[in-house]
Amino acid sequence: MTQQEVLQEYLLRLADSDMILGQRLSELTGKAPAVEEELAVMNVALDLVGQARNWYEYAAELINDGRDADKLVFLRDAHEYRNLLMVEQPNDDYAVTMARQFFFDVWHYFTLKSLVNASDERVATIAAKAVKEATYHLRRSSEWVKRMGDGTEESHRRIQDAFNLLWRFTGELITPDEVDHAMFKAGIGPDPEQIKQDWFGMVREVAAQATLTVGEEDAWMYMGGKRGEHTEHLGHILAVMQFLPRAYPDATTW
Amino acid sequence: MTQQEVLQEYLLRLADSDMILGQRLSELTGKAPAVEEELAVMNVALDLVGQARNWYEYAAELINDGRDADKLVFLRDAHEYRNLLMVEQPNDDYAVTMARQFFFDVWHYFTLKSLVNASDERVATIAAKAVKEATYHLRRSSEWVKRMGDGTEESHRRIQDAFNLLWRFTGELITPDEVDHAMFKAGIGPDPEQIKQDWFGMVREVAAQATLTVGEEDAWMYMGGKRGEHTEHLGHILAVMQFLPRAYPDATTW
Amino acid sequence: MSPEERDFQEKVDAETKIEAKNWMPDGYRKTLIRQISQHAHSEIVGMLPEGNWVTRAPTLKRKLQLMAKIQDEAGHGLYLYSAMETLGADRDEEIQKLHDGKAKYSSIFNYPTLNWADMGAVGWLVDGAAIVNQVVLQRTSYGPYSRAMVRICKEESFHQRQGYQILLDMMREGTQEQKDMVQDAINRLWWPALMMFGPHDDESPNSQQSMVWKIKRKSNDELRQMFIDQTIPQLEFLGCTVPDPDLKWNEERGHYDFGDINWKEFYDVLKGNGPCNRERIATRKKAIDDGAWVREAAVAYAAKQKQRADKAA
Amino acid sequence: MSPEERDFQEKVDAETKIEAKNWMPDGYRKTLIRQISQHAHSEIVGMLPEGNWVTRAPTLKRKLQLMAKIQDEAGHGLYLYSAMETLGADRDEEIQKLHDGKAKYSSIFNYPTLNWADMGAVGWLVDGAAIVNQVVLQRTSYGPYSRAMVRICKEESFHQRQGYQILLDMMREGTQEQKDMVQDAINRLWWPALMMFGPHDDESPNSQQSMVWKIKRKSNDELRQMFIDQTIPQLEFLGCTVPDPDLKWNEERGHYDFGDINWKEFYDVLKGNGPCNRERIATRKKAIDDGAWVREAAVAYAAKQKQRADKAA
Repeated sequence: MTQQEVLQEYLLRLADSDMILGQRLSELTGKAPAVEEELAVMNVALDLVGQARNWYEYAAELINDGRDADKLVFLRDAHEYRNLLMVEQPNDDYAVTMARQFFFDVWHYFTLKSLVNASDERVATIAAKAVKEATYHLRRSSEWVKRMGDGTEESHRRIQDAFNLLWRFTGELITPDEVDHAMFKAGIGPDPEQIKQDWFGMVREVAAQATLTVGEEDAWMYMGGKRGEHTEHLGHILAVMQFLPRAYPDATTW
Repeated sequence: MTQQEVLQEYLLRLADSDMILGQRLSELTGKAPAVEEELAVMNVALDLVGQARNWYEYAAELINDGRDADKLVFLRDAHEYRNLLMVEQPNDDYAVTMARQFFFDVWHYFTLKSLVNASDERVATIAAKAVKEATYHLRRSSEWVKRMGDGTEESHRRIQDAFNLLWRFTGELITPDEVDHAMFKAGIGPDPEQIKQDWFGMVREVAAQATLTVGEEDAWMYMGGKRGEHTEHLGHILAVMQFLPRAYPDATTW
Repeated sequence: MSPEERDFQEKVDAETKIEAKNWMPDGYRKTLIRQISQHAHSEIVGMLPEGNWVTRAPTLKRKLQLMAKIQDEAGHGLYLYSAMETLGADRDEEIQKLHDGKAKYSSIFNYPTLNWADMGAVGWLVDGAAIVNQVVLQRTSYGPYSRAMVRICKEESFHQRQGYQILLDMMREGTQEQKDMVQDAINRLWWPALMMFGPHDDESPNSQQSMVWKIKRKSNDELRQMFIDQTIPQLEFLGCTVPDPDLKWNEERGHYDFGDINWKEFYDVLKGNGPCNRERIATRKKAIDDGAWVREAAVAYAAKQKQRADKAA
Repeated sequence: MSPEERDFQEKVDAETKIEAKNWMPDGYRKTLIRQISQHAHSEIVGMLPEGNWVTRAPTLKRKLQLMAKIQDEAGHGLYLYSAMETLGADRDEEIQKLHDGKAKYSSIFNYPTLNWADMGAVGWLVDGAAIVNQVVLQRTSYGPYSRAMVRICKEESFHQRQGYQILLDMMREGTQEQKDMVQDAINRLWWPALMMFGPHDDESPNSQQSMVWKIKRKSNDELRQMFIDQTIPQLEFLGCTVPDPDLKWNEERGHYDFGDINWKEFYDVLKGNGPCNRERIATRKKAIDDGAWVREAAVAYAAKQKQRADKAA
């Protein structure tokens, strides 16, 4: 891969992860546990899809094969998606929704914080705006993890179950592959070792405050999203999300 | 509408209703309440999709615009589908699955029984094969309605709730519109008045044996499927069902 | 009339806003609670027909717009529940009434959204009809409600323009299939939108008192006519039609004439016999029931945190 | 050796089938129950990865084929549970063990099905590997199991040919995207298919006794080699490759050589750490738990019917 191809790949990972998590959250419309949460969930979803659009637009410019941001979203099949497996997991109960959000937010926050200093100016600019949103997302999901963990017996059980259920998808967040290494070397991506430390530091701290236990660092981890090998969920997400552009290929405006 | 257009419309109603119910049942793969039911559910689904294919093939010949049976299934959007609203309702619990099947089977059985004598030979031939399958379907769903209705307290409550939930979709089965009337006049479709009597007769008889009450004949009814105005469910069914042919429009063979 | 009542009515007549701490007749309070809670419920239930398409929005731009609109609606729900609570009503109790089928919400949300153009038509027609009501309600006599309306109206107007733009873009630059979606959406939503203004004035027994109290400021039929008069030119600009053969400009009246509303359908839907009544309520009820443990956790955590803070202090 | 034991072993050695009513060693019974129940569980769990695509099958023909295949698998599950019950085991108890993670099923079903070509590759490779096992099991010493295998083998061969045909049609007449799906499916499923034959013979401690009892008739490594030898020519005919750089024909051995299996992955998946272990078991457990009231209703109804019949008589 050329340096630019690596960057394209990396941008798609950021974009696709934002997009798919935004999509999952939007499935909750009218189904959140309180009106305040309707507002908050949609707010986070909106931020994420907005960030996704920024990353897609930059990726589309680099890819430069005639596809715009919309085409990247609506006309790629599952194996072409590069999102983390974590974000495609179903909403399940609100503990799973929130644990998924929290694990992601910690990764997202530290990643964006580092990308603010990227040698690539466009990346730095997008990240600078995004990190403000991600800071709020992380504060919110951390608070909820603590409320659930240190709330009632039932909420403690549920959020602990959710942590256990999703733990196997955390490895992918902090295990670098050749793209991550290359992006770090290029002065764009974060230091993988630092991300890992920061991620564990924050997760363990919040979990401790929430009276929750976290899984082992060397537990078996399910990975593959970053190279396009997903869980069975993604295909179903895309079937819904992409229906209109695929069903009406001649439509150029909506 | 010409006589042939009426027939096309009528064939699509039969085909689409079979197809969508078959699709709903196939969603239950690996999720039925017993291994015997896995077998039975898939058996019914297979019969229905097989019947749908026969109706689609005949419809495609008449429509004669280059679309074959597959194109009719996989490239029409919701407003072009002509299935009964009943069959697109979600599986929900097994009582709803079975009540839906029973209400449909009674209609299906009497309709096919009449179509065996259609003046259109092709219709009569397809119906002759289908009615044998539908006879078994009806026997099975009637038995289950009785088992549930006259089984335990819980099963009685569930199947009664399912009857109440789905009652508003029964009106469409037995309320004729201009197509139904025209088909009867043409010597193809059943006598709408007779279908209504037979349907009520059978439903009331089985319900009585099952110790269940049925809704009022003049209750408010939700209709529209036969003219392409569906519930919100159908769009989601089609998004999944049609994904591959729409995502890979250049593929001519699968 | 008691002295308080007289004083109250004089204030209302003088267009002085009634505030939460002011004395008010019981009937006024009850009517307002009913009306504001219905309005709040409508914002929340109204998210569901949009939720049906937010996962299928066809472009990033449209998806972001729809998400923002849904977020605004949740916000409106919150303001309105707050305005209602200034009257001493309890949010949870009022929501319980909704789930028990005892409280109403706008019947329009009992109709399904069946194609993407519905997202445009809902914005244009449904938000449009709501605005006609709400613009007048900005001058309603109860202060907190009036102020909530000012804020809500601004956002609703934005939604309405956005909805209209969706339709306009499809009519101007869309394929035939897209144009058909637009017409189909209008065909399905036109009459239900007209029903949003409620029954004819002579069938609307509580309206008279509400007018005196200036909770209501124009009659159902007046508002409906205003809506039609402002909407038909927009319809013509789209190049679409409404499913009403009797609709035509009446030079003499200076208004559009229009056909009879199917009041049987109106009352059917009101009684629960609309296409989606069951599903809408079931979805809302499930959300709140399934979310009980989440809300309880938040309360328990807050209590623990307070206890800890108290101990530390 | 007791006289019964000697008698039993003589029968086995003489290729006389053991029947349910015959005396048999406890270990033989237990081994068979474990093996047949695992086989039955595999048929049922194996429906799930196919269920993931049956709703998305791209043509009527392929949908009908896949539905028929799933139906057959439910049927195989039933025969096998019945064969197992002839040994005195209880179906519900064995299923409970599956849901508690105490009973195994074929690990291959813990891998996800990620594109349509997986429906071909599962048929060709997974059913293909199963058949290699099962053809030998037709001669297994326990009569009911042996007879079930005869029936099952016929249908499995049909599924295998159908699966291969799916891949062949896509490779011959498909677009580049479809061809890529086929190769991708093979890349993902090849090694897991080889793992279906179990650990190396020297790591398979129970195999020895099973061979003596003729429950097993060939060793894991022998079966795996048979499978590879018959599959590679088919692979070449497809025009595809397997993700094994060490794979090549060994003229001297008269067999294909192949690379090392990732045994860590094998044991990980066996321990529950496969991609879909949790989901598969959770889905099956939910089906049976949610269906409890249905099964209870059937029992209650049958009891009432019997009572009525008895009274009438």
